[in-house]
Amino acid sequence: MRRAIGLILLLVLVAFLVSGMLLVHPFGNPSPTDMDDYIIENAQNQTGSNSVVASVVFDYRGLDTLGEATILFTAVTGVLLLLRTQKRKEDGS
Amino acid sequence: MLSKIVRTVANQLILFILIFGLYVIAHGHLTPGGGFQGGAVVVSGVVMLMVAFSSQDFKKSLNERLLTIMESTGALIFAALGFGGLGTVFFYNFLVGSPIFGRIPPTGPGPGDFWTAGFIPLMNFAVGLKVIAGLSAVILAIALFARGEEMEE
Amino acid sequence: MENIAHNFPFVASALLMGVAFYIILFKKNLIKLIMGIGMLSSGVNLFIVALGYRTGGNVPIYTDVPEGLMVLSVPQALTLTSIVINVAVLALMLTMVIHTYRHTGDIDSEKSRKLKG
Amino acid sequence: MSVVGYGYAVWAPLIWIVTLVVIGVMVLIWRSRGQKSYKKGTAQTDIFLSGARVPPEEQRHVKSENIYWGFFESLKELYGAMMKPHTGIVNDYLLWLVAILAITILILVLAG
Amino acid sequence: MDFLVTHAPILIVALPLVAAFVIPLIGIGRAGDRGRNIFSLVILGLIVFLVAILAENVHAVGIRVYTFGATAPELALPHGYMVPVRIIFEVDSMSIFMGIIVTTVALAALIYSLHFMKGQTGQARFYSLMFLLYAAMMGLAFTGDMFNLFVFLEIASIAGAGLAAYRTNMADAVEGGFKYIVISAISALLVLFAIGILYAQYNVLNIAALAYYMQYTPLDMLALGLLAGAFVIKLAGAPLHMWAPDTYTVAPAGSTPMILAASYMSMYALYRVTFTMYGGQIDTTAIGWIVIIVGVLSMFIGVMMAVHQTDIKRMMAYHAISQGGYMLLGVGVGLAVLADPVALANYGRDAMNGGIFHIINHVFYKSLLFMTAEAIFFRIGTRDTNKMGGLARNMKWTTAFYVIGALAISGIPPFNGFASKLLIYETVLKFSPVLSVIAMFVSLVTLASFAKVFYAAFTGPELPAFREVREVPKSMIIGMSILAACIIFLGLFPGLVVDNIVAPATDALINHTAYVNAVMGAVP
Repeated sequence: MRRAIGLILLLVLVAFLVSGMLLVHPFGNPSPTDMDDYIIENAQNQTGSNSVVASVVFDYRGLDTLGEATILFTAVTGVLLLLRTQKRKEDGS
Repeated sequence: MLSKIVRTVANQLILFILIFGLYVIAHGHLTPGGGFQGGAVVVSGVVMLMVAFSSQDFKKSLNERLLTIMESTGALIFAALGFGGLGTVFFYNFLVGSPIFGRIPPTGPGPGDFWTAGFIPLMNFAVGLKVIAGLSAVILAIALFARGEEMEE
Repeated sequence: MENIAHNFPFVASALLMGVAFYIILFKKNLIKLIMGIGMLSSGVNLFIVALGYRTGGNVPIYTDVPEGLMVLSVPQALTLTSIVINVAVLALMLTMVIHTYRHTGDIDSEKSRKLKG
Repeated sequence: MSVVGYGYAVWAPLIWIVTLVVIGVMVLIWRSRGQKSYKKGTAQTDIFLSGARVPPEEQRHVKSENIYWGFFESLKELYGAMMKPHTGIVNDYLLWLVAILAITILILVLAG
Repeated sequence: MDFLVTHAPILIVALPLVAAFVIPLIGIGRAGDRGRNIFSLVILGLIVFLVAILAENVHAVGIRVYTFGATAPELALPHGYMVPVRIIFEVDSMSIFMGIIVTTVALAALIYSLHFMKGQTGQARFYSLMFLLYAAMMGLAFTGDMFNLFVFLEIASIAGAGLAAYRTNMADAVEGGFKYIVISAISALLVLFAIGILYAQYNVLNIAALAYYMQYTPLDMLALGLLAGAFVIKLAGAPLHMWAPDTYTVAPAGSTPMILAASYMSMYALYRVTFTMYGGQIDTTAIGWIVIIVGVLSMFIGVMMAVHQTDIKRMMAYHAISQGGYMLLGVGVGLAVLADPVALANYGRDAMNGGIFHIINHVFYKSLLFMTAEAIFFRIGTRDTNKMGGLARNMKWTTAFYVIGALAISGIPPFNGFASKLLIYETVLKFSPVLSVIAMFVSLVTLASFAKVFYAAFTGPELPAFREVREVPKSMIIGMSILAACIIFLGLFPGLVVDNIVAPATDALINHTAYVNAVMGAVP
């Protein structure tokens, strides 16, 4: 029962997704591309980096990269918090 | 603790893996790659050693304190480079035109110049340090916990 | 019909998301659930990185690249970010599954459940 | 300043506080005019339930699940129906998410 | 001072991040604990000051735009282009409203945690995650970029899950954290997919630019549906609310209010998307009715489940869902009538005032109630109300705070819950009387369930097991009293708050052209 209802709803959702994907611009010629054209033109003389992707990652969208590094830091902190030793070594307070 | 062959090969390979990872980190502003990718390469080497040898051996060399300090340092360097631009705006690329990494390459395709791109190479190094420390800490912690023993705090 | 031929990568990523949703909905094993989430993020990443492709475009890196059109660079940056985010999330999930197994001796999402109602 | 009024209703907390103070004063006055001949510690203070002494306090305390017993008893069907979806299984939560996504997109597409 | 006013938006987000990076470096042990506590309090005090001056500045000059990496903070568009390339922080009255809520709750939660965490293991990482969660919420409130919003959403999810699963020695804690992270990861991936769809059409990621170029094609409908579903499950609206009791129940007290505030940050994201990004172009009646239906379902199911509970924190978590329904109802009415100005001026705007005013009220008193529940757990070690009784004899302060919170959440005058519920009743009565009656019935059942817990836990004879239960330590009382003072202030001077904080936020949501022009209007 649950399985049948779930399959029907899932098929509806996937049908929506696929039909939406058919409406996206044809694969290979995106339009419009104003922001990316600006970046590809000016990345070299604005950031001095030959790699446009690196200039996007670290300069144009630097805050996203800071957030990304923060997410990694958060996950590591969470993992080490969950896998911590339950007893305190010094002064069992 | 795998067989002697595996350990010997791992001992030889780790050097090349480290060098390749550091190369990817260092040339992030010229070639595909960067801090995250290079850090992942280095961590794959660490995982290889962890598989070849036993993870208890790592507890002596890499303890949690050291990895935490490394990771926080990388994150702080990254944030500090962002704060460096506060003279104008946060994340302003203040190193372009300065003697360190300050050159501007000629527009259009061409051979890369290492001393370019302002703070991007430094950020790559900071992120690489952070990724190496963080992922190694995660993998080591999970491996040790799965063996029923915790990292020493 | 030719739409499908044109947009095949997008359709493929949507179908991959559908498969991932099937796994997420109908597999009670928590490890399989996490695999489904990984597949879901792979579908999204494929979609985003396929958005930026231009026919005959070069890699957007000026080092020794032939003259000509370049593919869009922002989708690649977004994909890099979302891949790292996904790695972080999966690490945390696996840690919690380890703990769940330690406590309940089971990784079935129904048998290892304590909170309900 | 302390009044919210949007033409439908006015909400002035200070008036409420004044009212509460006045009520409290009235209660105190009423209480002061009570029975004087009441003495603690004598048999006047014993409580009887239809002639029998009440049990000690620990047994008199009603547990939390017994409160509103009649309410839950009368709404048994509703609660049976409402408890059924609340299986603590994470897959079911995501099934609900997929259902709501499909319905929402359907409504939006139909509404145009 | 000028420097601070100029760079306040990023400093408010970046300082907690730096604090979270530094805290693990501060040593372990007693001295380390003390140093860490002092450091955390100093940083948070500094941030409170920054939020205050930023709020004053926004109230004075209107929307603040901060462009990262540009040569000047106001330079949103590159010269001669009509597309914003860089990440932009856009702070308007709604953002600063959420910022004030989150900052107050974070201050109270941190002070509460100082004694609550004493002697626990992993304190450094706990405080680090608290600061990360706070920074993520502030970034979520301030950002004007869709992908950046996704990044902050993920930070908030991961930090919240790590905090919720803190008590790893209990199986249910890990389960609650796992459910939270699964839900958050999938909803965040749906958000990312919607962002990709929007990017494919308009090739911009900025919210204002998207609102500027929006044409509401079928793809936009798909994206709106995905965003709405993802944000609704994150804000625990019925029937997607089921993760919330599991997570709120097991999270340690200092972090439960933060996770609650994080769910309301995703409610803010829903409002931002529906009002600002889509609101200008389309007839929002359909999405408005979806929000209203979700709100009414949340109110009814949440409160009916809450009366049934015997676990005190679980009961409060269901009440959080039910109160979230009030906000969705109030703002949904405004969203449904956003198209016709007459109804909007007649009752829609006031309904939104009520819904948005209810956010700040509810976050305050629900945080206070969660803290009192954890104070009981801290002393007697159980959350089961069947085992409680006569606690008022020994925990007088906790009892007083519980009474304040319970009266406020039940909408009893003269506490703040009534002020916002009155607005919602009156305005929704004009929109559709049935919904208003349902809202009043829900408020009644709320009072009943809190009276039940009050009778079962606090009154009654002194049970022998709890004869030597003591009052909770000072810092927990201080943390609770901050929120209690806020509640009483909001209850006594609601007009002040509505006129100065809430109404500007409502106007910022309604008037989406100002938000768009702040970025796109700067045509060279």
